[in-house]
Amino acid sequence: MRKEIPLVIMVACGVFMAIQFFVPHELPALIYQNLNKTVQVVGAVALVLGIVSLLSLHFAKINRRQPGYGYSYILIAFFFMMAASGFLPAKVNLGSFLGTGDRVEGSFYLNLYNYVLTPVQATMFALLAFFIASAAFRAFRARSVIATLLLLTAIIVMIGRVPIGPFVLGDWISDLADWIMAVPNAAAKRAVIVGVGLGILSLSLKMVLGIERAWLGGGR
Amino acid sequence: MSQPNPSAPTLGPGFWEKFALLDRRIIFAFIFLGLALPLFYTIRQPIPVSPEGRAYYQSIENLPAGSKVLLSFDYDPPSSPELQPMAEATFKQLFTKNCKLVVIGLWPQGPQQAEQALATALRDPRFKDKKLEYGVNYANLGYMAGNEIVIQKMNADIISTFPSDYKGNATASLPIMRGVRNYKNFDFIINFSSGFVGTREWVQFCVDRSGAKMIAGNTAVQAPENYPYFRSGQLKGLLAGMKGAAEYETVAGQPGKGISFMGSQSVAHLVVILFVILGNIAYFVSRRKW
Amino acid sequence: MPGMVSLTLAGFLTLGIMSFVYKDNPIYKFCESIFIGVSAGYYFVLIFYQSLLPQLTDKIGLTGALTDSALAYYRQSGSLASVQWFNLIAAVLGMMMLMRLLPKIGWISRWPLAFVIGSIAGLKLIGELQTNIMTQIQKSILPLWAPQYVDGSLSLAASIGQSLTNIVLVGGILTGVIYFFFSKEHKGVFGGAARVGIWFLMVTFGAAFGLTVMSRMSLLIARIDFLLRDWLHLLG
Amino acid sequence: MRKPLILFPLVFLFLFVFASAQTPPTPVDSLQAVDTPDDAGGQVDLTWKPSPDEGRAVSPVIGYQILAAPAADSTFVPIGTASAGATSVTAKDRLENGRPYYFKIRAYAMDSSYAESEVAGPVVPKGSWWNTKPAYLRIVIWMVFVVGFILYNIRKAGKKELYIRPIAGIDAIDEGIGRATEMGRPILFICGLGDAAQAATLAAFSVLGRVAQKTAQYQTRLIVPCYEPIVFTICQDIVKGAYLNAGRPEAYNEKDVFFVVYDQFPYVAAVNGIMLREKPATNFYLGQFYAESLMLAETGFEAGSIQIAGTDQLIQMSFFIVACDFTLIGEELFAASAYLSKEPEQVGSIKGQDWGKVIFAGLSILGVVSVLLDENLRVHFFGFFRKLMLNE
Repeated sequence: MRKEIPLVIMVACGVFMAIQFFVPHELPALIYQNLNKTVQVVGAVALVLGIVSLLSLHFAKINRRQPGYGYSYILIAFFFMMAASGFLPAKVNLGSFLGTGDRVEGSFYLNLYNYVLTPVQATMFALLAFFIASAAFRAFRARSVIATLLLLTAIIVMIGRVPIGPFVLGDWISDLADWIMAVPNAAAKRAVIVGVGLGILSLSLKMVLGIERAWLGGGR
Repeated sequence: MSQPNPSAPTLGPGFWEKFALLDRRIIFAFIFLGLALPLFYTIRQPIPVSPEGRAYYQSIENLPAGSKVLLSFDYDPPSSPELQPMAEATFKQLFTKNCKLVVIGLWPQGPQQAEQALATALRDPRFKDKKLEYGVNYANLGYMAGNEIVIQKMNADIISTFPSDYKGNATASLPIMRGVRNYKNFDFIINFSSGFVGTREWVQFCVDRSGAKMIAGNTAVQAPENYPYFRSGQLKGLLAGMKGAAEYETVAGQPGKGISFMGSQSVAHLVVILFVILGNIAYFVSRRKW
Repeated sequence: MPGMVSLTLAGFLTLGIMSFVYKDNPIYKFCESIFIGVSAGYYFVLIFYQSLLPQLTDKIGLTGALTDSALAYYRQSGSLASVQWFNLIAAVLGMMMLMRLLPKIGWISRWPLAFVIGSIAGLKLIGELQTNIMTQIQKSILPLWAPQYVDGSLSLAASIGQSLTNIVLVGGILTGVIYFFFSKEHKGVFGGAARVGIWFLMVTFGAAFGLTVMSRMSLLIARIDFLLRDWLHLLG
Repeated sequence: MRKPLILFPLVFLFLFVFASAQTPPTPVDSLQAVDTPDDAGGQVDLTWKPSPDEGRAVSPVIGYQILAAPAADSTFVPIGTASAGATSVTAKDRLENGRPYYFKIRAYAMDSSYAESEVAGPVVPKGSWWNTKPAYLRIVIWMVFVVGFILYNIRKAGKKELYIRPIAGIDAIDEGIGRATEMGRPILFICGLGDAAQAATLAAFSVLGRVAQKTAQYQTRLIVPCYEPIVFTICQDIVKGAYLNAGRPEAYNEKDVFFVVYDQFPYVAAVNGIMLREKPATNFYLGQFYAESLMLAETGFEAGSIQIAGTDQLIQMSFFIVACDFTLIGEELFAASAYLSKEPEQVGSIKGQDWGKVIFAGLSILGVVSVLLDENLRVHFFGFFRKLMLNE
């Protein structure tokens, strides 16, 4: 019964949601609007579970003195500091250095976000510039027809986009880059989209019919 | 792939074999230098201005002085390297033309980006004497959740869509909002966007339905999607990524970050292409030995 | 936060994260731990105020003084309106999810999961058909001979150009779709078409890669600019 | 005080002259009201013949006001407007389902004189239970076709062995697990950054189930760091279930399927760290990926792992193709779950998808040919199909 009931719930919800698309009546519309709310609540609770998992993992690391457990202290400390900063009452003032309570501009909570999270996020994202170069160097070798096509289009589009490309080679290079983007690129994109669309359709169908039940854990 | 031969000291097959398996940190170092060094020098490279970039500048330039302009900031900090320079330059051009600016955001962090760009633009010495005043010359109405629904709602009534501004004032009390009801009361609309919700939705739900005139600034990855709108006239101008910002600065005759960053871009692209070419030489030289 | 301190902090964190591309090192590990801890805390607070509090406890009436909360409404009218029923269902499903923390009845958490997954699968079923399949067919129906008129008279060059473009587009779409055929062996003419299809795919992937390079370089330029200009004042 | 005295007669004269010139327009004719079809209720469609005075030279009709009342003899209140030239409007404000309403239309002239039409009604607005618009009908037709094919093939599947072409990325999955077992190093499995309802994530789940079953048998460590909270709980269930099925529940380590953080770049930072410290032999990246795809794949390469990726995000496919050893492109990811399970129903569904492609290609070709004939020879032979199948 532990697997049958969820399956029944899922099939019922799936069939209902598929059919409600064709029903303009307000009752299905109401249910549809409220679905989002439910997803949000379930997701929020799941996040609490997730954070319990994260913390217990790091507490376990500390307990077992696993290598690198010192960093777990830092992680846990910063988690609690950030969480606590979000629950500070509005009237608290930690001074001009740390900021105020509450979650408004200039609060400790948003200061941590703006001065710790934002720069690190931007830097992580920026590391991609390094990785994109090393990946290009390693993979763009003319080993086969396929690899050569990949290499050539990537290079043409790259040169076509920077000012120095047309400056050295002439305008044709950026025209060619634009043509590649507009024609062969668009064609294959559509083929991928159709394939993905059919894949999703068939997967959704299998879900709604209860054939695909991997998410329930452990097959049948 | 064969193992590199450690005993080969000089140029030759041994060198190329080693090169084919180059430590990626050497590439990283070249990329870093390729991006950083050009910042110290002004690299003089002609920046070819695309028709859509020129049109972007011209359509602002053609606005009558004192026009009312709506700007929507639909991006967040990760995209700011591409969009912030164009936003700053756009603000400057608009203030030079004495336009009245109303800013909104359909991304939660959009209004914050707008505040930063505004602050940079207002620091410009040219606007010192103009006494630009919040609520009169410009206003920031903040973020509103709802994506394209917000765009549609604004077509009916902007003040009820944004009841209060970014600072918590009642929108209706701002002098700049006097007589503003919907898109018809704006002479021009500018959108900076890095994805959904963004330029496409603005064209579909604002331009197509209200006939407003609009230009847009996009990230380089997103821009190709929106070129068709420029060709069909639904967009009056379009800037694409950092290159777009550089084009804009070129037309406007105001070199800024966009142009100076383009030097780094060109060098870094050349570095990548050079490494790919060398990698292929290495591949073919070392393969011949097999 | 005063400017200097926040700048130094941001500068230090930027360098710490960047050091990762050299190799994994204690400074990176330190920054990584701060990063994860702060982010987890941030999202915990965010979800608490955005979802848990308003959608769960407020709507039931345990916290807050909402007039449309289930408890308040029930006290007033002795019954519940449909919206409140939905709130209660959401709350109950949320509670079931929380049961995971108790090993004995953790299995009940599959009910809310089934609810969420099933509903969205049902929605997708129709959505995909409409947006990804029907629309794509429409876009693929192109005239293979596309006469172009310049000032009212037929321009042969432009017509051939446009026609070729359309032929390449249609050909690319069809061969691409053939590549994704799974239940037929790729050999003979069919295999040849599939091969052309994968060429088209590779062109697309190459183009996507090349197009992204500039965006990614922009990000790093901005960070370097921050380090050199805003933090270290090495640039004018 | 003198001015008003002079003005007063003037104003009076003005009003007198112009008021007498006010000529109410002819009202609109044959007003009809019906409940709006295919809606959620609360709407009524009104149609009428416009006032002939819309085009008259002196003070033409400039607009219409829609009035509604619960009974023919009670007071009518304005509920909407329509501009001159309109002959229909959908009244949606202040109408409740299940109550009768009466309507009339007031035609306003330039000089603000007006004339009211005859009363139409009663109409009871109500919601419909089925949408009969052509666009919806087409979707139903499509559903019947595509879903029919998939279902037909699923049913037929049990009867005979179906051929499925080899897909390199899928064959590599078993090799990857074998490699990890031989090397005695763990396997890293990442379900992407999508939520549990994304199809790509669902496809990743079923591959995860297969992988977990194998790792349970071979006693290889399986690390699953998760990004989305709901995905995390499902991954726990899947891996735990797989170990149970393999008869080795004691080998399941709860701490190896864990939640990291619900934020893109901190998540990448953590996973990159895990890769360099645990040195997994094989990395799986299946599901939805965004900018992090290349960061993960490049770090995984540096750690010396074999990497198998699959996503339905087009741009990220290009990064995976460049940086990973095997990549499942788009639909191949969805085929993977069916292919691995070998269950006849699942394999049949792949065949059904292929039929979907046949329909797609067939209709596209028919469409292209019809356009060609239509524009050059003026032969229309596909018009009917196009109307039937496509929303234009």
